[in-house]
Amino acid sequence: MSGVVWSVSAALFLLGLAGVALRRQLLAMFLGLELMVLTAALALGCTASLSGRGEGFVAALLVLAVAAAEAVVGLVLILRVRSSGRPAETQSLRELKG
Amino acid sequence: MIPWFAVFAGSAAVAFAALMITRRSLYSAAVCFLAVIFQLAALFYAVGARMLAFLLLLIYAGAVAVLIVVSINAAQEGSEERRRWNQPAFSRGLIAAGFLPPLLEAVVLLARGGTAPAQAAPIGDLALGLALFGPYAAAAEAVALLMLFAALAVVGKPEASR
Amino acid sequence: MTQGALTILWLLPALGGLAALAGGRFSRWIALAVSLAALAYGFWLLGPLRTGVVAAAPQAPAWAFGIRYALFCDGLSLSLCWLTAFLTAACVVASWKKDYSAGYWAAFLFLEAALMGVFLARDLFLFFVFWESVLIPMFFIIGLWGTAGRRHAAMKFFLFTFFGSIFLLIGSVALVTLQHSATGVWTWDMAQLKGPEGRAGLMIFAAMALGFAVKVPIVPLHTWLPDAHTEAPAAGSVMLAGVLLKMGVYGFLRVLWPLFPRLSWQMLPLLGLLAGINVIYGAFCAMAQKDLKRLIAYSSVAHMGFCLLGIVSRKPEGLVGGSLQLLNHGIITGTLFLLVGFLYDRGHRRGLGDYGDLAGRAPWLTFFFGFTTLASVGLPGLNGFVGEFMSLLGMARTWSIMAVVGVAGVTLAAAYALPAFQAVFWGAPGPDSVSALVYDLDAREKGLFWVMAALMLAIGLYPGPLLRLLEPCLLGLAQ
Amino acid sequence: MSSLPPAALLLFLAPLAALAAAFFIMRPWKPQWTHVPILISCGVVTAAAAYLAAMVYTGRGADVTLYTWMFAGKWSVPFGVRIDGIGVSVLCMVALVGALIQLYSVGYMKGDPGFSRFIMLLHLFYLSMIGLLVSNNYVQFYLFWELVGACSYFLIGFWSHKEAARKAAMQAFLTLRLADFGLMLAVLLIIVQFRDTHFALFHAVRFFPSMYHPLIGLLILWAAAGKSALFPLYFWLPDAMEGPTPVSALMHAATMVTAGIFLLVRSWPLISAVPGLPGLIAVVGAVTAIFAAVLAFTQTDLKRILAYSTVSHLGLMAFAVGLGQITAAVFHLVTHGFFKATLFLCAGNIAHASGKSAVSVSEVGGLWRRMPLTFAAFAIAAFSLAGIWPCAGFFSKDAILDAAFERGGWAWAAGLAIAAASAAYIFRMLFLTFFGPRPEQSPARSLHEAPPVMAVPVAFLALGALAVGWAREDLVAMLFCGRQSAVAAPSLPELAPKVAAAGLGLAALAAGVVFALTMGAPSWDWHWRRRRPGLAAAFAGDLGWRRVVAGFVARTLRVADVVGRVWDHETWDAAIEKTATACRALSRGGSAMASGGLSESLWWLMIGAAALLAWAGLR
Amino acid sequence: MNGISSAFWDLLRPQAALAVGALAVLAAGASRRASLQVVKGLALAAVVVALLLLMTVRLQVVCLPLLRSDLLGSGLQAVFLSAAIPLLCLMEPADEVPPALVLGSLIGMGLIAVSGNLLMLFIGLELMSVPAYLLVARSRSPQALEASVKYFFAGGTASAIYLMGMALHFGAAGSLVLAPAPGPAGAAGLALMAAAAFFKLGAVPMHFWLPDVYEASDPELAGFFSTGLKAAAVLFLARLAPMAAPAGALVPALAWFAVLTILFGAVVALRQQNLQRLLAYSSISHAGFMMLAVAAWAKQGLAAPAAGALFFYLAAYLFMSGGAFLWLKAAGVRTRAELLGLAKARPRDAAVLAALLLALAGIPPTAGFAAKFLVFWEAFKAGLYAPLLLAGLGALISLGYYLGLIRDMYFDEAGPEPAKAVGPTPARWFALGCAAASVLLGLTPWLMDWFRPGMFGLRP
Repeated sequence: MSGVVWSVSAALFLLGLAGVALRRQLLAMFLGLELMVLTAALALGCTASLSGRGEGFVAALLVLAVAAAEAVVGLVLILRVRSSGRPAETQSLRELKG
Repeated sequence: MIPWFAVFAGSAAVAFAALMITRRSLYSAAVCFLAVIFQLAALFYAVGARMLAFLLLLIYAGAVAVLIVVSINAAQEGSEERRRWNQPAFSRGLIAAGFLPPLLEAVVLLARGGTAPAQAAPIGDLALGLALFGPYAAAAEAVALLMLFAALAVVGKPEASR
Repeated sequence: MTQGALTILWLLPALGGLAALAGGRFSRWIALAVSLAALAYGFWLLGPLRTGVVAAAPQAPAWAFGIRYALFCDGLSLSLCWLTAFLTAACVVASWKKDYSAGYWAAFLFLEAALMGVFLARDLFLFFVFWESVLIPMFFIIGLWGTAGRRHAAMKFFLFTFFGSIFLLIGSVALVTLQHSATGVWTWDMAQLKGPEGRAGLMIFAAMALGFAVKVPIVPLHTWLPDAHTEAPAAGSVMLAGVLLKMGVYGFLRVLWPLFPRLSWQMLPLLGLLAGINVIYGAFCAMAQKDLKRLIAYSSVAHMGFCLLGIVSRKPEGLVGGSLQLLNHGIITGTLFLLVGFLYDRGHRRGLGDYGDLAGRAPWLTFFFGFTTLASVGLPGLNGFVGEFMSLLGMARTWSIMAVVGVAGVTLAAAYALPAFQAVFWGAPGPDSVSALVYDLDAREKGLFWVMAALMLAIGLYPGPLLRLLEPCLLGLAQ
Repeated sequence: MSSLPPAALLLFLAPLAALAAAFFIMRPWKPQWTHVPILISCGVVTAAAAYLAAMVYTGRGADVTLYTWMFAGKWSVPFGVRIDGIGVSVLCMVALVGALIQLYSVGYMKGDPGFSRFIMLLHLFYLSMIGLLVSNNYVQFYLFWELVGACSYFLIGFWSHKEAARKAAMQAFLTLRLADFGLMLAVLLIIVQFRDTHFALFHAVRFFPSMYHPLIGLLILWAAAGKSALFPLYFWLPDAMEGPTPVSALMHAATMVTAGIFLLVRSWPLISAVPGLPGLIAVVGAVTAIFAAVLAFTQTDLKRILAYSTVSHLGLMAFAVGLGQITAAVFHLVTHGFFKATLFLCAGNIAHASGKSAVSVSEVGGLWRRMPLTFAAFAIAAFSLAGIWPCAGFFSKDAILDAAFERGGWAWAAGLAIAAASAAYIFRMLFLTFFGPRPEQSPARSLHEAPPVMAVPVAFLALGALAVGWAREDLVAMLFCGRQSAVAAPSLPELAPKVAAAGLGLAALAAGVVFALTMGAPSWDWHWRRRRPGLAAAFAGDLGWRRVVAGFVARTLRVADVVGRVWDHETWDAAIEKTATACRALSRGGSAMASGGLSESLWWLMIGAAALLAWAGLR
Repeated sequence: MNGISSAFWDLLRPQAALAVGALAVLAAGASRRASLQVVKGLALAAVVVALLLLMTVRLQVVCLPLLRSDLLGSGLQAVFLSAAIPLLCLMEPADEVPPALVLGSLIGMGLIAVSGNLLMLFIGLELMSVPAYLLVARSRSPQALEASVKYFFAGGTASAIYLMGMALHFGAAGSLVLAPAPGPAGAAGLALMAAAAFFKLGAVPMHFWLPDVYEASDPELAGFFSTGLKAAAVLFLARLAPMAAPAGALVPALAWFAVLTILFGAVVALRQQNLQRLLAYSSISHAGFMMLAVAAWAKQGLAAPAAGALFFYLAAYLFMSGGAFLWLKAAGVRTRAELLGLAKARPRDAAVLAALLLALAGIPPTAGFAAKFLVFWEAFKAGLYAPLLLAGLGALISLGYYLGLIRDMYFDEAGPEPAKAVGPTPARWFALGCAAASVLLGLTPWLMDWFRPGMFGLRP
């Protein structure tokens, strides 16, 4: 069972990473980001329940809560980018460089 | 013996995740994201962490995913993406595919009388609650504060756009 | 001589510097007063030194990591402090007429304070702090009041010396740590430190020697010198050549020789060879220069080669001769740079071809420049010869081939110094020469040079008192 | 014996006092009177020298240390005075000749703007020469040796507006420095070898040759060759004639150039201990003498003839030392001082009268009528130089010829050749200058006899050139009393009549031949120059030796340029500067990496995490 | 409150004060009556109270599933609390939110300081970062939003990587306490967590967010980031260091990343024209030195003097870098071209910046030198010879731009557009204070004695 859990979480983590790194739209990257955090929560929760230690559950739960908070901030920022007239893509965020 | 239920849920999650990052349109990505959440909840359930499965669905599917869909909608007005959403053929199929696996799982669970196929002993939900407000109170408090400050993101207009 | 007495010696110019900063119009008077006071105090210290109270035990408690504020003073340190004080006073007097801002005078006093600190420090960490603090005032002196290429020269000077002092820092840290692992005591006191044997000792010796070599300068690491000397203001070049170069050789004498007695003696072939190269390379480079200040700068490289020859030989004559040559070179090159400075004030040019036939227009300037050039060339009877002869004698008794190279260096000295003198003061004025602008020295400048000339003649003919002062502290290092 | 005779102190104090008075009082107050204190000091010094000579003559020398000059550890160098036979005899000549020449120079330099500077420099040279003669150890000797070199630089280059004078001064000083390389190294090796540099040490003790010994001897020869213009390093002396004539007379005839020979005589115990060295000195001396005599014969400028004649006679003295006859060498040194100074001063009179600093042979002729006194003095000195009987030169040159005769073989032949050649060129000069003007010559109208202040010193010196020879026995006696030398220098050989006859005969023969050549109808002297200009040019260029020297100087400057400009500035310094530009290029590359893209920064984040994972996995 | 023991309260008193302060600030702001000055005053009071309470935290090691405190933790807590003081004084917030966010970020840093558990560390990290994203978004520069989005995404990814590391660690060790986890999974977990720590510090391959954020945010905020956030990031790394399975396993990686960071930061800063971006790269270079100090500390088995060196470096860095940013605010200078010939126009300002730059460069009489010296010494004691030499080279390269700025100010004539605007006077006083501290602190590096080296006992 833990083999399945770990392989799923590894796959999902890598997909999340790919999503963040490859996609151009900010929202798609954001989805990738959320996916990575969910995967971590998954790994924590499943390992906890398989190994019988309660600490993992608390961690998983709190991670979900933190992910939710992060989501709020992320979406607000992305919408601000959109409301300032620029398309919500990485190309529009190129001014700071050097 | 192979935990078929967990394997099915896991592979579905991976499939939808892959689909999510490859879809060009954001709406379909959001739908796939929802599907992934369901499968993760199923996986939690398979492993015996019923409370987590339930909380995941409650927090994520309920709040965050909706927020994401609304944001995608807000971020796309006037673009050609919105027009494509109206063509039923394409996205409706996706929605159907998205919700088929949870339906099947629900049927299996009901058939098995609500217990997870794997025989892992579920951790008491009471223990989780006690831990949250016992030794881990500081962490819970901190997360609450974090939620508060995250909410401040919405308050007030940034100087730049004024 | 209590710690307090020694602290005054470097604290006086430091506070003087602060006062000069705030002094505004009076800062040049403050600078003059403080530098003369420091000189007088330096001479007064001769009394306690002579009565045998060489180094009072440092009272400061052992603060963290064994670093303590400890000073000490013996013949060598005191004479170098005299040199610093004397040259600073000379610089103040020399740049009296120029309308420099308060910062200029303060920078010189801070420089003097830092240099005094270097020569008095007994604690290796304190030595390093003073060693690096010298860079800041010098950086500003070259950069703010230098000539055209001052910006580049100031940066090059600072970076070069900083490169050296990184190795010095790592070397001293290694030394102290290995000393701790050997004896279990954290101490940075030069008297108690002993260099480790074997490969580690060699590495530390090499690192610290590199740090000092940049300052001496030993040839491959010397390229900062011509630029810094050429671009610095006249008084800046005096301090740069007069005292800053001495810190390197002082480092060898005070830190490396006592800490690595056997290893430094084994390193004789390499160090002797480097010193010989310094002499010959410096002489040939000087011959090729077209700019008067660059020529004097390269001549300093050659002269420091002589000091090194003496000190590396580890014979009493060599050590005392090398140390005496430090003072002599300070006075001679200091005077030369002052003279070139006055020439530059009048003609605003430094090229050899830019002047010509000044003998008629400025007889006193010609007389003093000729006199100092002869001293620089090592004419017996003037102070240049005494130091060089004793250094070469020391080396002759250790490694005679290097003595032959040294004597060849003495001969080459004439080959670059006199053509320069002749091109500027005797030669026929070229088409674009500015000799017309040159007028003779005024009373202040003549007085300054009479003091210098008297010193050169006195040390040249009767070096007894200085030798008696230097000898006791150096005999311990002889092999 | 150890008490310091007050006269010795006077030798130093009088000139110092005079110089101080001149520099600080007379120069600002009344520059044209600066010669007064100087001449007084000359008188005092001459008197002191005479007193010391008398003292040494009666057998009382002195070797006293005034104070310790340099010291470190066990080694120390004193500053002292040594009055012994050799020193005093040369001292007398130098003091007297120097005084007379300084008196002469007062007249000669009367109108010159740098009059006071000249007088003081000349007196400083006078002081350093005297110091050299009475110093009692090698280091102090080296001090005065270098001081003399420095004074010669400033005196040769006195008329600094003249390009030739400047070049000659620089050449002279650098050649002397090259020679001093030898002496300084020799002194260092002596200290390393014997731990002490007193001359007394070398005279008293009989020592065995050691490892450094031959090297010390050779270096001393190299130094003497430089200072006394022996063969390899003689070329600076003829050019030094650019200086005013008193300078040429005092320094480049009578005193400074003899310092080299004096060094050889002083270090004779050292030299004699080295097996082959005296022979080498003899050969060098002979070669120089003959070579210079031939060149003297072909010169056209008066002073350059005398310069080459000085080189020739210095070669002769070295030849005498080489043969072991240091007494003969010293005797010849003294007599040469007198007659060569006379010749130079006569040339000076002629130049002064004609108003030009350099007088060539074609501008004189038949002067015996207009300048009788100068003619008389010149004739006496010429006879003395040629070694004709009544004059001093005969006795000293004859002594050397006797020594050569005893050695026999090549030495005897060389001696005769030198005698003949020197007679030849001096008589040529005598005839061309004073006898009937040749058609090619065009003497200046204004030539007249020199004023008394210049004529009197010339007369005295001519008298000296005549009489000094007769004081032969007294001089020999003086050489042997005072500080006895362990290495007994042989006394003067008896005047063998046969040798004297041979010498006189040759001289007379040479005079006749030269008279025929110069005064004869087809003025041979000018004739061969027109017909063979190439040969004339060769002789003018010292038979190619000047090209060799010029080549050496050029090569040194080229090496300096390569080291200074190419190595140091263009490669090494540029390399260090390039590190700075390399840093800036790296910096441009580094900041370009930050392309501002969000995805790129995430990629880098993943690469970093992967690297750390690899590291954890690897270990 | 039965579950929460008294020790629990001992450690969290400063954080509690900050939380109350934050709520008070929000309440005051919401009531529309209180002016912005009052709001800032309240926030400042909260920070001061937190600092005072910090003194009362008993410095012994208290071990709960979540919390643990030691001297280094409370020492650095003092550093980033005092780093916030100039920020709160000088910031001109549009409304009451930024002060609250600052307090929030401080709470996060406080949690990192006292956390003994990986989960607590993560929550502290997030609580520190989220307000930081928003603070950057609220800065006045036109690119503020862009910087904050970049910061958010990079920070989010780093947190996700940290979480994955934590999960791996939990899989291997079975508990989230800061203890080494056996096996390859533990090592992989630690590697990922270290990657997140490197990101927060701005170590080189993961540093690209830092220059953009520092350039876009207001000077005083960038100052707070460079001192406060960096101190917390170092603390975060210091918490991870003892978790290497065989003691000091992480050290070689840490040392070589440190060297890479020092050299890269120093070299790239040479050509920067925007002063805040230049100071950003210089802070990256200094982060390298701090990483070297942590490596030396870990290599010597968490020896106290090394911890002392790390603390002193951050304390000195607080004054140097914080002072430099505050100077930019005070002098109203943005680009390097404006600095040309400043010494003649404004000698006092130029002198203050010169002192700060000399301190940053590490020239002897200044605190910068004492800090670098202690790090050099610890690195040598830890046997990191090659990294030490390269760090020295980095210091030499960093001279290029520190002295370059001084050269521009003193040795050049005024450029085409000399600096005209002058910032608020309190900023000038803060900058002067920082300059004085960074010089005087150098003269008495022996301040360490006051910390009684033995005190830095950090047992895992």
